[in-house]
Amino acid sequence: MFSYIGRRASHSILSVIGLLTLVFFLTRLTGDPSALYLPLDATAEARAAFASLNGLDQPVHWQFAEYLKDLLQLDFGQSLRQNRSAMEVALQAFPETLKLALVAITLSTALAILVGSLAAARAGSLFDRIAGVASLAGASAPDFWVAIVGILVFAVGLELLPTSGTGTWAHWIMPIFVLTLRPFGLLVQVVRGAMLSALASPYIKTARAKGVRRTKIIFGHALRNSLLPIVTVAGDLATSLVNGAVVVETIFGWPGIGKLMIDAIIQRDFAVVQSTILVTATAIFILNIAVDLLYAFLDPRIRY
Amino acid sequence: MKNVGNPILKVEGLTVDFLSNDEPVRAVDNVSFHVNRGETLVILGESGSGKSVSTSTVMDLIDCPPGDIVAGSCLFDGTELSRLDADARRNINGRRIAMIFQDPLAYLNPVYTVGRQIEEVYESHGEAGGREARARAMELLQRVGIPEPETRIDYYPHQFSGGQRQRIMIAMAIALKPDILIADEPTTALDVSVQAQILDLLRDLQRETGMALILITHDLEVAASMADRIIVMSAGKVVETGPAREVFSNPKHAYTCRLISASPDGDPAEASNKRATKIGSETLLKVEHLTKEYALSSGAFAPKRRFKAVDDVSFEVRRGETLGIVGESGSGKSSIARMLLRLSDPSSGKALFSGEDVFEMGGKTLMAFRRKVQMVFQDPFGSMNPRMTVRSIISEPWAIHRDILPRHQWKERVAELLELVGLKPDHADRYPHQFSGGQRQRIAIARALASEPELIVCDEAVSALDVSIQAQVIDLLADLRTRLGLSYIFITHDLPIVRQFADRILVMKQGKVVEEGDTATLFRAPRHEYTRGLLQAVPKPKWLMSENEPPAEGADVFWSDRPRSGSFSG
Amino acid sequence: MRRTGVLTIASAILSAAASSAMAQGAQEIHVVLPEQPANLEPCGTIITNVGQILSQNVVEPLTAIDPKTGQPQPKLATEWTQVDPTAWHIRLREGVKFQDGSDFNAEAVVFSINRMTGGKITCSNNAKFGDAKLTVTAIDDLTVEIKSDKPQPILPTLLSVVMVVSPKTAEDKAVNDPVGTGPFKLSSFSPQAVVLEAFDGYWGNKPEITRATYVWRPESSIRAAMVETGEADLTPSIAIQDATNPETDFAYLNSETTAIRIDTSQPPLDDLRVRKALNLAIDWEGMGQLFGDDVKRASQMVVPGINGHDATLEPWPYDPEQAKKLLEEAAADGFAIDAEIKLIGRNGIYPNGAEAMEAMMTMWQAVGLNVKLTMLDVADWLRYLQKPFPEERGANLLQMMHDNNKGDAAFTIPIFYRSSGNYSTLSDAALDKEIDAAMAATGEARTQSFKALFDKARKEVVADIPMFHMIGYTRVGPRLDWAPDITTNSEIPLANIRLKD
Amino acid sequence: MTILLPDTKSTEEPGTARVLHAYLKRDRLALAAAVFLALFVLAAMLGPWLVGDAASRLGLRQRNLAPFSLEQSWIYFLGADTLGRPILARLIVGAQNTLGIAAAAVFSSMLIGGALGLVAGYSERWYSHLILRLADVIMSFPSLLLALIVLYTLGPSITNLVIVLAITRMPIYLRTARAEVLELRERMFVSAARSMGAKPVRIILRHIAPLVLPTLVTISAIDFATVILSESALSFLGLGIQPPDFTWGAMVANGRGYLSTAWWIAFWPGLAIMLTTLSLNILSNWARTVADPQQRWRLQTLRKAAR
Repeated sequence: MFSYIGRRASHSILSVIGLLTLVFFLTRLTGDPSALYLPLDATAEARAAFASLNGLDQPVHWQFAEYLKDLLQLDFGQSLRQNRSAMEVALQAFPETLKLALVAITLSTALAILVGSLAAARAGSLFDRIAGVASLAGASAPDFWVAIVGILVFAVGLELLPTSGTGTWAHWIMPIFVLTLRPFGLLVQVVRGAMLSALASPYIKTARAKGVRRTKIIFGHALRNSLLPIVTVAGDLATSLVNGAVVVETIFGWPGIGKLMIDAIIQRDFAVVQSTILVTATAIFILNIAVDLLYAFLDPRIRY
Repeated sequence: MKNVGNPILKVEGLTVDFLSNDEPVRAVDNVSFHVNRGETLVILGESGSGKSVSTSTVMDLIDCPPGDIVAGSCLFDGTELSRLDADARRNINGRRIAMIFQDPLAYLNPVYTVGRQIEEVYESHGEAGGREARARAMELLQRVGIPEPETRIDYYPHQFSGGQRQRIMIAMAIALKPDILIADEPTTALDVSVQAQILDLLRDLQRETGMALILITHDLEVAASMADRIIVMSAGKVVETGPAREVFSNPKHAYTCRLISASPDGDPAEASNKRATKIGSETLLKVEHLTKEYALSSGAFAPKRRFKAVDDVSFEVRRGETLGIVGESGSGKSSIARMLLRLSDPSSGKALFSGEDVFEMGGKTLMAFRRKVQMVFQDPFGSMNPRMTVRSIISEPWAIHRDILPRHQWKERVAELLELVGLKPDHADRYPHQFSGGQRQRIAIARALASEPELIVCDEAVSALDVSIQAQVIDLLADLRTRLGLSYIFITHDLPIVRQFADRILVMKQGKVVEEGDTATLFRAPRHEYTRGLLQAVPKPKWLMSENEPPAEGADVFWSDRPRSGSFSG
Repeated sequence: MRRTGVLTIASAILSAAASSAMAQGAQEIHVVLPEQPANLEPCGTIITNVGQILSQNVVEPLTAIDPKTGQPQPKLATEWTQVDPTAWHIRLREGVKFQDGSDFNAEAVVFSINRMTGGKITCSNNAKFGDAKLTVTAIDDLTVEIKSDKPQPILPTLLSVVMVVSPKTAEDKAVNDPVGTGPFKLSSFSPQAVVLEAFDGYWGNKPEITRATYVWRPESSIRAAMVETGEADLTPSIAIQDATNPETDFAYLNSETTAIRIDTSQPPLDDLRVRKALNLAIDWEGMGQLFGDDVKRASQMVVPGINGHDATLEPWPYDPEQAKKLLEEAAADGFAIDAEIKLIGRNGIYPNGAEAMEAMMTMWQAVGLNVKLTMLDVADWLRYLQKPFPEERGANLLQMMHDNNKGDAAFTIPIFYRSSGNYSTLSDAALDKEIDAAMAATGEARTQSFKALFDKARKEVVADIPMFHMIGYTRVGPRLDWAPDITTNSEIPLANIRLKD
Repeated sequence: MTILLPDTKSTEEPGTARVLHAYLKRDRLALAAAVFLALFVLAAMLGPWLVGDAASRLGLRQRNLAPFSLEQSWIYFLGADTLGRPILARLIVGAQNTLGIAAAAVFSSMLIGGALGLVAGYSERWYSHLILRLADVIMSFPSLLLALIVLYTLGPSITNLVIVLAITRMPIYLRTARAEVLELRERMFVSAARSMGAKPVRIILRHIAPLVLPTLVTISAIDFATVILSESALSFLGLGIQPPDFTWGAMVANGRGYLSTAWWIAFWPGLAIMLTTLSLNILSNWARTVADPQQRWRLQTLRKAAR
């Protein structure tokens, strides 16, 4: 178990190093930030001063060496835009995203398990069909479209919810709804499929032969065995949520890491791009290990 | 004790269809049978005969649709089952009728401890819960012979051996002392010696509880050793029924006759053997001190243990000879085959093929060797790519070894080979799944022959086939040996089959060769205790055993010679 | 189906929560901006979202530009005199205190200007001074002398970008906690919001508003909705399609002028007839639909009110026949008018910017020009805007927007038309000389010279395609008594906002 | 095969067109989905011929024309966009880019990801580890950053958008293919081929790849939907397809500002995206049912025997 975690960790660290290297060099292909940080009418000297102030006048490999050196001292660089440590910026935004991601993935998984199991238990029924189409329809709409329509309907039209922002629990409802739609739609399919194949498994025959009640067969036996594929897909979906729900964060003004990253990318705030990627990649790596441990917990046959 | 009172279960005119786009498939056609308390009814039939479907109908395990119960009644203890509602039928399951299945690993829920799964029987029927259920589960485990039940109760199914898992299934089934126990091929996946133990356990439990036992099997010996009465099914119909002894000694229906005569040793073995007539003196393959070691890691900090799957094995195969390698699962026999075919590397040892060490070969020599040695695998379906036509399967050796046959002759040669193994040339454009098991194995043999080999390694090549098919495939192999001068290494766990076919036999146990000798001698006078045990584990007919007496050793010459018919190796 | 489900549950519970979220204190206002201010460095107030929060609220400049005349007015400076062509004396306001308690005096001004020009921090405002070298000295407690290396006739105008900060501000580091002399002091700055609170020791009139919260949402429709629902009181720069309510939505001419720059150095654009044809081929009235009814057709790169704007200059008409004729003539003279011309647009440059480019591309294609649109990301687009231009750029037209809110055409003409200008594709020595002369002139001569230059640019040079003087739309909640004007794009002085009762 | 299904060979083989057609007819939803998709694909192919240059014809005086007005020609039935171009025509022409980009991206990510997955699964050499790490890196590499890098360095074009989308989706195929190969390479027919002397390349291409392919194709149907949606999200952020090229996603993104005043601009393309992705999902569900012998009966006309 420990050796497994150790091995996974070393793989992940390799991947993160590779990722950071790639990000470092590729972002520097996207142009000179000085054009963006100085007014259009700034003089050439001002630009040169800006470049040397921020170390952008050095050759790229030299900048990379500097970056690595600083990294070893846990110095992740300064944000060009925000006048403060890039890591501080990233770490301030990350919890906001994490909160959203956790609630969204928990909610969508829980709902999907409920709806998907019932649909599988009554495969072919009207409920099954409606649940299938409705959940897929939710998953098939562009999220920004749903978000804006949601605001226009619920906040402007009906005045039930605040349009956007953070603060009260009412502010959570629409972002969570939008974030939940797609994972929910996909997970309902996964749950239904896994449940159908679990319900056709030999051990279900055994349970029936034992005289186990139907609800217990569905939720105790079939669902319990379906959890593995569900966890796999939910884990993948959680990964993409942790990476930042850019669209939702942008529209609802949620100060998360996805919005931060896209701003940093567009503004060529390299240190922030690197720091956000470091934070999210680490989170994803921890998440992946957690999913693996969850596997072992859910299926006694899996041992690392 | 036998045939007392009214039948506890009476099935009349049961007809079950499986629906699909075309005409419904009739799985069970007008089947009637009954079973009395304390009696053992055996339903005998080959795969696809509908023998499981009829009992599953009794247990309400058929999903409708796609199942469709067309007609028939199931009278259980005076109650018509089809009139009961779902909950009432659920209540009968497990409490009054219980069932165990062929493959306990698949039929036990992998994510729950066995204790919990046994306790569930009590809980589902409101009999006991919590501590009490656990205590009773522990008692049951003890009763069915699981060692250390206090600790093993918290183990998961995958942590038990095949035999133990079947014992656990049995424990679950007898938890509420049912009136009927339905056992669906309960020993098919097990080794001979384990099979004997499980059958003994079932007999003992039946004696203790007085339950009726319905045993479903395709295995003649198992049927004979358990049955009071027997019904024989074929293609969904009951073709013969009667007291066991009568059916066996005097089969009336053509199907039953065929079934009994098809078993590999239906006639006295020595007379009908299919052994080689001419064995050359030239040594084709000489294996010396072959050893295969695996390192087992049992935990992060535990030292690595080493495990010898094959331990210092030496033998020879002469040109034209058939060498049988016999052993139970885990004896290392398949590891030898894999190493000889260079599918895995040996830890040490040599294998000289025509004087050259197989394990040292590389490049061209290895390619030449691969041509000369071919393998026929246990599962003819698994060993063929389902996406390839028979033609491309058989011609694959020519695609790999470009010098065997020019491409324009492939078609013709495939047709020849198909005819050689008893199939039609126009089968070449079909896919493997369109053939029956026996036909598939013929295709596999045709593929093996395509590269004009000198030695064919058959790894449990007929074990997955029905009895009647086994004999045909063995006949084919023997015929090919005579016609093409082949040599075989024939690996099996099934003694009677090698007895017919092999010239010499190697008995293996836990990676070691325990006995070696020519076939007739080995069967007549087995020297090693293990070999004797194997021979004796073959079940004896029930009517030759006295009550309360464990099966006698070598009780009857005819039946002790009578082999077990087809079975799966574990 | 799902939505109605949510609706019924929500309607039962949420109305209370929603209304409480909208409840606001009487003296408190909420402003929603289009973009998050990256930082609150007072030296970056020319950046729209920084200026809209800080300028005139937290920090104050030495002078302020009158939006109507374009002339500098006293703010922290009360008087100024030019003692010689390169030196000015500035008299400072008395009795002003910084929000941290320090005194406002000559030292503070010296500190602020040095901090701005020192080069130790990235200071956007400094760019307005170009490459001028300033030396600032305190003459007495309330007088400073500003010397420059070359004549600075409009120094008082330039002083409107000098934000005076407390001398306790870090000199070598950009800050996010500005301390100035304004009527409001910074209370908090988080990724969600900026909060300003009234500063009791303010030197001027006490503002009615005591607290202002700034949040940001990029979607214009959502910002408009926030004001509509009462979640916010004010939002600048909403899209024209969201300005649907005449009660709350104010249109105002902002200082932005949109145009297309023609790369005069690349054939076939080096031919005057082709450049004229480009101007004539556009259905200007139809185009105007994209930007709203109040939009004003532009004939030059500065808006009325800027010193040098020529109100009599006619914009190009829509005359596709004439355009075709000019192109035929050019073709007859051997100009390859069918060569591909790249139209380079920028994502999000102004509302409906991409649509405008698509429309113009189609119209140019209709007169027979082979124009192909490429929309670029800002940084990529900048490579084409600024010198040095990319080597292999080929014939190109560049979408641009110019914002001169500093009152004088000097901030426009040299960069566009002088051969040394950063955006200029021209190299005409005679024109350069004329521009230099205008830049050195003062008073009416200066105005007339600039007007002449704009006339020449429009009629003889045709290096660009002026499009429109843009209209800004601001939605102001019913609680507020305030109207936006041309300065709203750079500042929203809270002190000017009154609350209706 | 469980005990409940009789071990008889089905007399028909799924895969023949006739049987598939029958299965499709049984599932009305899947049939509707198939018809929709066929329509869209037809529109994409015949689009230019159908509507000519109407999709780019300006109509600045009928900007945001409301739908269902019969005063204009039929092409304006769904209304007009911000430049007065008929939305119907743009939907038809946009189908070409939308479906083309998604198909190209899905196909190339399936091809590359699948190939890398095959190698990573079959071989245990250093390069399979490298491939796995690469997949890790791509998975945590923000697709927006990638989009921006490609936009900046390679310029905006449809091909480059396809590259971005293909790279981001690749790890899915890589991981799935690898997982399948890990299982398949232990299968007996692979051992059989090895024992005959087949080289790894032959085993991978001839024996393993054909069995991995159906799984990848199933994933690709759902992925197709994902790609259309991520392409529209990129457009929302201004990093997607650039004018004058357009897709449905870009149409939604551009029309979003008009949702409260001219809802139809963003609604119709949004509906088109939704119907396409929904149809694909429904069809892939249907295909999974067809492929599953345990579930296939649900699509069959169950004819009962006479009693």
